Amino acid sequence: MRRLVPHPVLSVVIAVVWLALVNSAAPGHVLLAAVLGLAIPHYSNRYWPDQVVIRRPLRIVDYIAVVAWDILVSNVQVAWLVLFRSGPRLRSVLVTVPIDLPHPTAITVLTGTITMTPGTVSADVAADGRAVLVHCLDADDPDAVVHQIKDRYERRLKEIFA
Amino acid sequence: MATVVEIVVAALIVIGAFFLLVGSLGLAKLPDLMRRLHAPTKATTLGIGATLVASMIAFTAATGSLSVHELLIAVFLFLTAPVTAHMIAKAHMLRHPALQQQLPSPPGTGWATLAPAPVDPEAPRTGEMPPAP
Amino acid sequence: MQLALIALVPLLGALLPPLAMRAGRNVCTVVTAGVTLAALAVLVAAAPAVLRGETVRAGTDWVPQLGLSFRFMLDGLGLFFAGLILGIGLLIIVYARSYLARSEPAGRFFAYLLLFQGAMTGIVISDNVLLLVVFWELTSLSSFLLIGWWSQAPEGRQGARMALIVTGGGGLLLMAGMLLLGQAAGSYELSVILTRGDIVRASPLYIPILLLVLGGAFTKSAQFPFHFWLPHAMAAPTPVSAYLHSATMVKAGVFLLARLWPVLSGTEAWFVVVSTTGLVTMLVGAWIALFKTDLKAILAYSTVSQLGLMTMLLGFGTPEATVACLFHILNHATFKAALFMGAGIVDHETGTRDIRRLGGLVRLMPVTAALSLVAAAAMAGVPLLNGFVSKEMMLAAAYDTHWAGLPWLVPVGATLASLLSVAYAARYGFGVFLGRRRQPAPAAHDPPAAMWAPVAVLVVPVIAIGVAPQLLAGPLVAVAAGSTIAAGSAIPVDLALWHGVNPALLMSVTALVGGVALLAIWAGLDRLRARIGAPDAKALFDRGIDATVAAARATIGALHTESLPRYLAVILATTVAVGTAGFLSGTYAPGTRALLPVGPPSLVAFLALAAASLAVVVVHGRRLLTLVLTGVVGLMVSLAFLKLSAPDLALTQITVEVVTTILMLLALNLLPKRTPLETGRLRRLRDAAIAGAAGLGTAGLAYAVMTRDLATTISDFHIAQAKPGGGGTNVVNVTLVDFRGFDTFGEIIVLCIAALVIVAMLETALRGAAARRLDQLRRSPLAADVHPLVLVVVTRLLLPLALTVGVYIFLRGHNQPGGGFVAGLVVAIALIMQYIASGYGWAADRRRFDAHVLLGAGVLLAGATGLGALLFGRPFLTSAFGHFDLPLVGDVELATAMLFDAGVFLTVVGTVVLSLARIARVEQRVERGTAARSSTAAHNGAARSGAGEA
Amino acid sequence: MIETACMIAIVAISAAALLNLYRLAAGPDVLDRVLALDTLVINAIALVVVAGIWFASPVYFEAGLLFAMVGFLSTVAFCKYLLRGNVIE
Amino acid sequence: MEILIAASIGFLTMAGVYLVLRRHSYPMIVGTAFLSYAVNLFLFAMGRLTLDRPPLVDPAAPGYTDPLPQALVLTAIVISFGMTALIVVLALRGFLETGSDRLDGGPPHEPEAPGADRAGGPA
Amino acid sequence: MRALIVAPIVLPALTAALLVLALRHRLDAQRIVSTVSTGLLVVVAALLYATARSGPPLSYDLGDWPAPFGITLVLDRLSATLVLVTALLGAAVLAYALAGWDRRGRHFHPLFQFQLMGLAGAFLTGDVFNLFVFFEVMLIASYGLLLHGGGARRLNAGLRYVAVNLVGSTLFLFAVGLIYAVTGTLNMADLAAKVATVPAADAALLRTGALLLLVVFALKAALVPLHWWLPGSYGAAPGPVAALFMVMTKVGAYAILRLSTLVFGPQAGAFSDLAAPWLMPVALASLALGAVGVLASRSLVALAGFSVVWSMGSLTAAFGMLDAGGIAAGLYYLIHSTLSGAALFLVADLVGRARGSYADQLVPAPALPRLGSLAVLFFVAAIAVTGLPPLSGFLGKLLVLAATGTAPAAPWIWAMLLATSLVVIVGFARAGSTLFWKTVPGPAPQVGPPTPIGVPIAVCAALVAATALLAAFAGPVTNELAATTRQVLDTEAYRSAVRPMRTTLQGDTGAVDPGAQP
Ligand code: NA
Ligand code: NA
Repeated sequence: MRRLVPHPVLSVVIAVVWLALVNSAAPGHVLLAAVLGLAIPHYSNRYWPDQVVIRRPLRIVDYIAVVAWDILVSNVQVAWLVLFRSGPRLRSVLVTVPIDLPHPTAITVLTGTITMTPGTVSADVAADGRAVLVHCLDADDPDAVVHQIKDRYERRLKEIFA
Repeated sequence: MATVVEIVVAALIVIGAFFLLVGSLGLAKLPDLMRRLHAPTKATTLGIGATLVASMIAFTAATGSLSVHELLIAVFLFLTAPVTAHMIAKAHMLRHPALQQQLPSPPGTGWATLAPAPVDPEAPRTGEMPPAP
Repeated sequence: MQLALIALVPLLGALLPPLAMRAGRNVCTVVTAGVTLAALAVLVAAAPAVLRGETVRAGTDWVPQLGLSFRFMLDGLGLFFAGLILGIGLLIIVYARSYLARSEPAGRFFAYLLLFQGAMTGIVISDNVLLLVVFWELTSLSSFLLIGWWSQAPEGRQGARMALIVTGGGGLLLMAGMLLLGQAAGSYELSVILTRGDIVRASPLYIPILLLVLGGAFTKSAQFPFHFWLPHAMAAPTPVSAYLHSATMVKAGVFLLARLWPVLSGTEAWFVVVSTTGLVTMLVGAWIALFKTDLKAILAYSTVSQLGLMTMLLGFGTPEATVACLFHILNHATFKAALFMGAGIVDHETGTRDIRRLGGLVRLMPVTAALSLVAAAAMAGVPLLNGFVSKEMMLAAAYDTHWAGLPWLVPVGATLASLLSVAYAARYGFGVFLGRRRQPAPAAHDPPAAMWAPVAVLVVPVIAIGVAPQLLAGPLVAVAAGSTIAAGSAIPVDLALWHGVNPALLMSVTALVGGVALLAIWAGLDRLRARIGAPDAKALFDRGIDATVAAARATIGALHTESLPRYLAVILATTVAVGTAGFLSGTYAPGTRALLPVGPPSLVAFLALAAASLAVVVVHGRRLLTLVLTGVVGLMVSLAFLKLSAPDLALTQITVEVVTTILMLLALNLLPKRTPLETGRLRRLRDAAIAGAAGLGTAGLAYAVMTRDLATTISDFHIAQAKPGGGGTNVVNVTLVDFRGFDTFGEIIVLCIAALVIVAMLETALRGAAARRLDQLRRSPLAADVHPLVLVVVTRLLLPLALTVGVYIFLRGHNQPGGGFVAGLVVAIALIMQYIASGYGWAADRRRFDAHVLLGAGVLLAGATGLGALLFGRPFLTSAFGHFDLPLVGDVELATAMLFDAGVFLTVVGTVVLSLARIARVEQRVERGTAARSSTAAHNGAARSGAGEA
Repeated sequence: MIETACMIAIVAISAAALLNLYRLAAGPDVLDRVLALDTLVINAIALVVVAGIWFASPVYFEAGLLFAMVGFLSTVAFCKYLLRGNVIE
Repeated sequence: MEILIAASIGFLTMAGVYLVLRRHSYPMIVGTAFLSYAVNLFLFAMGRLTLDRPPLVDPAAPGYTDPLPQALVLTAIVISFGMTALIVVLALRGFLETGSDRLDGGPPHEPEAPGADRAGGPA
Repeated sequence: MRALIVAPIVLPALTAALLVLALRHRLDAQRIVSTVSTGLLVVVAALLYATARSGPPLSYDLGDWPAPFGITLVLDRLSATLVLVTALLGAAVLAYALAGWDRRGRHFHPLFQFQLMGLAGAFLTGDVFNLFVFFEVMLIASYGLLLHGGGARRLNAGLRYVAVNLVGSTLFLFAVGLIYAVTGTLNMADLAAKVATVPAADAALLRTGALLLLVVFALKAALVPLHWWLPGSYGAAPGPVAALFMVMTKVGAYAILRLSTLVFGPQAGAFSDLAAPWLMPVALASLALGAVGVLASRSLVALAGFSVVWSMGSLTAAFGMLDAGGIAAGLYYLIHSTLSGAALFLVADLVGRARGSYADQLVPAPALPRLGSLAVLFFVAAIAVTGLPPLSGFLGKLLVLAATGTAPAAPWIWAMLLATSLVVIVGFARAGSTLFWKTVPGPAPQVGPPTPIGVPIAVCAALVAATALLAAFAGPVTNELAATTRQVLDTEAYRSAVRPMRTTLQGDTGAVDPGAQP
C-alpha cells in the first residue's frame, strides 16, 4: 500500500485539483482523477524525500481561518498606509523572530504566513532554521510583532506539524 | 437572485481592482525596495483573490454548475507570492552591504543569505533540505 | 569509330606507362612507343583514302542538346598534322628514355606525354568544333603538367602556371568563339561549318567570332603580344620543349587558323589582324632570339618568330601563302625538333645551356654537332635544306602582299625577319659547336645512339626535302592544302628548289648575306639593345598577377572582415531595399476593413511594448536589464494574443517566455554582464537607419494587410472540417496535429536537433580552453544558502500540482486551448523548478530517464503514429478518431492525433530538460572551482559583505 | 452592472499597469524592476480573469493559471541569478 | 487596434534589427528574440485581427478568427525557441572557448567576474 | 509506390530518432544503422526517380487532406533529381565520415540523418510554409554538423552562420505571411492558380512578399550580396560536412527556380516578371566576387568556399534565363557543382590532414610523402570545378553559355563567366602549385595519428569519377534534364497533379466546392 500510494494526502489533493481544473465531477473525470492521484505522486515521490507528518489535520482549518482573516485586515491596513502615509513617516524596521519549528515545511508555512499578513514580509531565515528575519512596514513596537507571530502562527503550526 | 449575484460579483470585481491598484500604487510610491515589497505581495493577493471569487460566482451562476478552477490560480498565487517576496528580499539584502549592517544580530549561525557557507566542494551538489532542528 | 582511336589510344594508353614502369624503364618506353605506334597504325590505315582526296569521318553523338558530338574527320590537313604529332612523338619517346634521369618517375612522364599526344591528335581530327575545344584545353592541361615536371624549381612552376593561364585563357576565348561560330553557322560540325563560310562571314557575329577564335589561336601559338609564355615553358625537360613547344602544341594555333581558313579568311579584318600579328611576331621573336644566351631560349624565340611567319602566311589569305605555310610547318617541325633535341644533348652532356660558356663542341661531340648544324642551317634557310624552300615561298608570298597601301612593308618586314633568323641560327651554330672551346672546358662527348638517333631521323627529311621537295613533301602538302583551301580536293602545289631569279630569291640572298653580316656587328647591336631596353614580359606578367592577387586580397579583406554586424547590415539593408523596390513596382490601394476599437489595457500594453522596445535599444549594454525588458515585451505579446482570439498562442508564448528567460540567465552567468556601448556615431546612425526602415516597412505592411479583407482562405476548410474530419474543436490544435501535422513533425525535429546540438556543444566545454576559462572565472559575492529553504519546500509542493496542470493542458488540447507543446513546457517548467530550487545534482539524481530517451521516443512516437496510417493504406499522418462508450465513464473520444501530440509532448520535455540541465552541468564547474579556491583561501564573511555597489 | 464593474476594473488595472511601468522605468535597482515585472504579471492575471467574466468566456482561465506559474518562476530565476549567479546549481 | 499592432510590429522589428547589428553576441541574440516577437505578431496579423472569436468550434459562435496563421505562429514560436536555445548555448560556448563575445573579430571584452551585476547595487 | 514519396523524409527522421533513443552510446551500432538507412535512402531515391520519369508529377497528400488544405508533397522529375543527388552525396559523405570524422563529437549520425531529412523535405514539399519548416530542419541540423568536433574557429564561424540564418528565417516568415495575407493559401500549386487573380490593389503587397522570399532563397543560395556567411562557415565546417553542404546552397537555387516557374512564371500575369530582373545582376556579382575570392584565398577551404559562390553565380545565370535552355543548363550545372564541390571539400580535408600543422594553408610546406595521390585528386577536382575539359564543369559552362545565347544579358554573362573562369583557373593553379609542387626546406611537419585514408580517398575518387561520368553521359543526362525542364515549365501538369480544390468565399463553412475537383 505504501508503495502504491506513497503520499495519500497528496493523492487526494491531486484528485481534487483535477476535478477542480475540469470543473466537473462526471464519472469519467473521477476515474481520471483517481488515476492521476495514483500516478503523479508515484512520479514525484522521488522529489519528496521527507514525509510531512501532520499531527492534527483539523487544526489546519483553524489556522487557515486565522490567516485568512489576518490577510483581509492586512490588506486594508496596507492599503491605508499606501494611500495616506507617505514614505518617510513609515516606521519600517527589521526584526528577528526566533522560532522553534520541527520541519522545513512548517518553517515555510510560517514565512509564507508572515508575508501574507499585516505589514510584514519575511526577508530571510536563519541558517539553522531557528529564526525568521521579518521586515515590518510600519511598526511602533517590534516586540509586539514578534509576539503576535509567535502566538498567532507559530504556536498553531507546532500543533499541526509533528 | 440574479441581481444579488450580479451585485456581489460586481462588488468583488471592484474591490479586487481597488486592491490591485493600491498594490501597484504602493510599488510606485513607497520609498525603498523593502517597503515596496509589502504593497504588491499583499494587496495583489486580495486583489486577485476577489476577482477570482467573482469569477467563480459569475461562472457558476452563468453555467449552473460549480466553477472552482479559479481556486487553482489562487492556490498557486498564495503558495508562490511569499516566496517571490522572500527571494527578492534576500537578493536585496545581499546586494546592499549597508542594509546588512543594520540587520538585527541573528541567532546561531546567522541569516541564511549571509551566513558563512560550509566549505565543502561537494556542497553545491547536495540539494537536501536542511535537517530539522 | 576507328578514327577516334587515333586520339583515344594515346589518351587511354596514358594509363599504361605508370603500370609498365614496374617492369622497368625500357618496358615502359616500349609500351609508350607501342601506344603511339598503335595510334600511328590507325592513322596510316586511314591515310590512303585521305590521300585519294576523301575525308574519313566517324563518331557518335555526345551531348546533342549542346551540339557537341564525339565526331572525328580525317582529311588532308588532319592527316598532315596527325602524322607530324605521332611521328615526332615517337622520336621524342625514344629520346626521352635516355634523357630522363634514372631517379625520375618516367612512367608518370610518359603518361603525361601520351595524354598530351592524344589531346593534340584530338584537336586535329575533331569534326566538332566544341570537341576541338575539349581537346584544345586538354593540351593546355597536359602541357601544364609537363612544363611543371621539375616542380621543385620555381621556373618550372611559374612557367607551367604562365602557360596554363595564357593558353587556358585563350581556350576560354576559343570556347566562346566556337559557340558563336556554331550559332552563326547553324552547326557545330566542322564539315558543315566549312561549307558555310559565306554565311559566317556575313553574320553579324563574324567579328566577335574572329576575334575570339584568334584569341585562342594567338595565345596557343605564342603570337605577339602573348608570346612571352613560350620561352618560360622551356623550363620543361627538353623532350617536352621539342615536342610541345616546337613541333606540335604551339602549332595548334596555326592549325586552327588553317582549319578555319575557308570560313574566316578572305576578309579585310582577317588579313589585317592575322598577317600583322604574324609579321610583328616574326620580327619580335627573331630580334629577341638574336640576343638570348640560353640555348633553349634562343630556340624558343626562334620558334615564336617562325610561328609568326606561319601566321602571317595564313593571314595573307591566298592559296599560295597557305601552301607555303603548310610546307613550312612540316619543315619547321623537323629542324626545330632536331635542334631542341640537340640542345638537350648539349645540356645533358655539358651541364649548361649558356651559349657564352659553350663553343667548339664539334670536336667533343661530332655527331650531335653535325646534326645540329644541319638543322640550324635549315632554320637559317640555307639552300638544299628544307627551310630554304619554304622560306622562299614565304618571301614570294610576302612580296605579293600589299598592306594598307604600303606595298613595301610586308616584303621588307619578311626579309628583315629572315635576315634576323639567319643571324640567330648562325650565332647558334657558331656559338655552340664551332668557334673556340670555352673555359672551363666541359668534358662532353656524344651521347648513346638512342639519344642522337631520333635527331638523325629528323635531319634526314631536313636534307631530303631540301633536295627533292616536290617528290617527298609535295603530295602530303598538296592534300593538306587541298583540304585547307579547296574543301577536300587536292590542289596542285609546286614545291621547287629553283624558281629562277625572282624577287624571292633576291630577298633570300639578302637575308643570308645580311644575316651573316649582322652577326659581325652583333656585339654592337647587343649593346644597343641593352641601351634601348625592353619590357620584360615575364616581369610584367608576374607583376600583373601579383597586383591582381593583391587587389583581390584587398577586396576580399575589406569585404570579408568576419564581422557579423557588417554582414547583417548588408543583408538587412538589401532586404529593405528589395522589399521597397518590390512594393513600389506594384499597384496598391488602401484597404477598407473597419478598425477594431481600442481600450485602455490595449493602450497601456502598447505603451509598455513600445517603451520596452525603445528602452532595450538604449540600455542594451546592461544585459540583465535587457532580459527584464524582454520579459515585459513577452508579457505584452502574450496578452495581445489572448485579446485577439488566439488563446493557444498566448499559452505558448507565456510558457516559452519563462524557459527562454531561464536559459538566458544561465548563459548570462558565464558571459560578461555588460555590453560596452559602441562609440561610432556614424555606425549607430547607420544601424538606426536600417532598423528604422525595417520597422517602418513591417509596420506599414502589417497595417496594409490588416485593413483589407481576405476574399478566400484555405482555413475556412479547417474550421469546417476540424470537428467532423479532425475530431477536435480547437481548430488550431487540429491544424497542428492533423491538417498540418507534417509541419509539427518537422518542428519537433527542430527541437530534438537543438537539444542534440546543445549536448554536443557542451560535451566539450569541460575540456581544453573552455574548461580552463571556466576554472578561472571568479565569482562575485554570493548568498550563502545555495538552496533557500522556503524555495525548496514550495517548489516541491508545486511539482505535483504543476504535473497535474500539465496533464490537464495536454488532454484538453484537441478541443480547447492547450496541447502537447504547452503541456510539455508546463511539465518541463515543473521539473526545471526543481533544478533551480534544489540544485542540479539533486534533481538530476531524481530524474527517471535520460532526457535523450524522451527526445528519441517523442520523435519516434510522432513518426510511428504517422506511419500507422500506412498500414491502413492511407497517407502518412492520416489521423483516426472514434467515440467509445465506456461503462460508468461515458463517451470517450480517442484520436491518433493525441498520440502524435504525445510525441510532441515528450520531445518538448526532453528538449527543455536536456538543454537546461546540460548548461547547468557546465556551470557546476565554476561552482566547484570557486569552492575549491575558497577552501584554500581564508574564508571570511567580511569579504562577502564588502561587495561594492556598481 | 457586471459590465460596468468590469470596465471600472479594467481601467483600474490599466492604471495599475501604468504604475508598474513607472517603477520599471524608474528602478532604480534591477530588483525593483523584477518586482515591477512580477506585479505586472499579477495585474495581467487579474485582467485576464476580469476579461473572462466580462466576455463570459472560459478560454482565459488557462492563461491566468500559466501566468501564475511562470510569473513566479521567472521572478525566482531572476532572484536566484542575483543571489547565486547560477540559476541551477 | 490595427494601428497599435502594426506599430508594435514596427517597434519590435526596429529594436530587433538594431540589436542584431550590435558587436557582441548577447545583444545580437536579444535582437533575434525581438525579431521573432515581431515576426510572430506579423504572421498572426496576416490573418487579420478579430476580437473574442477564438478558433474553437462552437455551434453558437458567430464566427471565428482565422486559425491558420495561429497554427503557423505556433510552429514559428517553437522553432524559434529551439533556435534561440541553440544560439544562446553557441554564444556561451564560443565565449568560453575564445574568451571573447565579439562578433566582429575585435578585441575581447574586458575581463569581468561573473556576477558583476549581482554585486552591484542599484543598476 | 505513391507512399514512397514520403520515405526520403520519414526514413532518415525515424532512423535519427532511433539512434538518439537507443544507440546513442554505441557508435558502432550507430554506424551500421546509419549506413543501412542511407543505403535504403539511395534505393528509395532511385525508385522515386524512376517513378518520376515515367509519368506526370505525383502528389502525396499528407494526412489524407486534399490540397490545398493539408500539406502536399510533390514528386516530379525536378524534386526526384534533387533527392537522388542528395541521397548519393549523402552516401558518399557518410562513407567518408565513417573513417573517423563521426568519432570527433557527439551525435554525428542523428544530425546527419536529420540533415538528409531536411534536404529531402525541402525538395519534396509543395507547401511554402512547410518549406520553411524544412529549411529550419535543414539549417539546425547543419548548425550541429558545422559545429561537430568543436574548436574555437568552428564556434566563431558557427555563431555567424546561425545568426545570419536566423535573420533569414525571420525574413522567410515575413514573406510567407504576406503571401498568405494576399492569397489565402500556402500550397504552391494553389498559389500558382491564385496569383493571377490577385486584385491590383494587393499587387504591391504580393510583390513585396514574393521578393522578400527571393531574398531568403538568395541568402540560402549564397548569392552576392547575401553570400557573406558561406566562405567562413563552409571553411570552418568539417570536410565531409562542407561536402554535404554543397546541396544546401542548391536548396536556395531550387526554391528560386520552383517559385519563379511554378508560381511566378509566365502564367502569373502581372507577377511573371518578378525574379528575372534581379537574378542576372546578382548572378554576375556572384561570379565576380566568387572568382575574386578564389584568387584571394589563403587556404584551400576558403578557396573552395569562394568557388561555391562563383558556381552559384553560374547556376543563377542559367536559371535566371527562366527558359528551357537556361533551366536545363542550370540543372546540369547544379548536379555538376554539387559533386565537384563536394569532391573539392573532401580533398581539402585530406590535404589539410596530410599536411599536419600546415593544414590547408596555401603556403609551401616541407616535402611530404603521401601527397602524391592527393595531388592527383586535387588536380582532377580542380579541373572539374574550374570547368576545364573533359569533366562536367566544362560541359556545364558550355551549356550555360549556349543557353544564354540570345538573351540581352548574354554578352555580360559571357564576358563575366569567361573572365572569372580565367581568374578561378589562376587561383586554382596557384593553390595547387603551392600545395603540391612548392616545398620549403625543413623537417616534415608533424601530422596527426595515422587515420585510415583508403576509404576517404576512394570517396573523393568516386566523386571525381562521378563528374567524369556526368560528362561522359552528358547526352543522356541532358536529355533527362531537358525532359525535367519541360516538366518544370509545364505548370499545368504540376497543378493537375496536386489538384488544389477551389476555396469558396469566407463565411461559407461548406468551404469546399466539390465541383471543382477534376
Ligand atoms: Na520567441
Ligand atoms: Na546553406
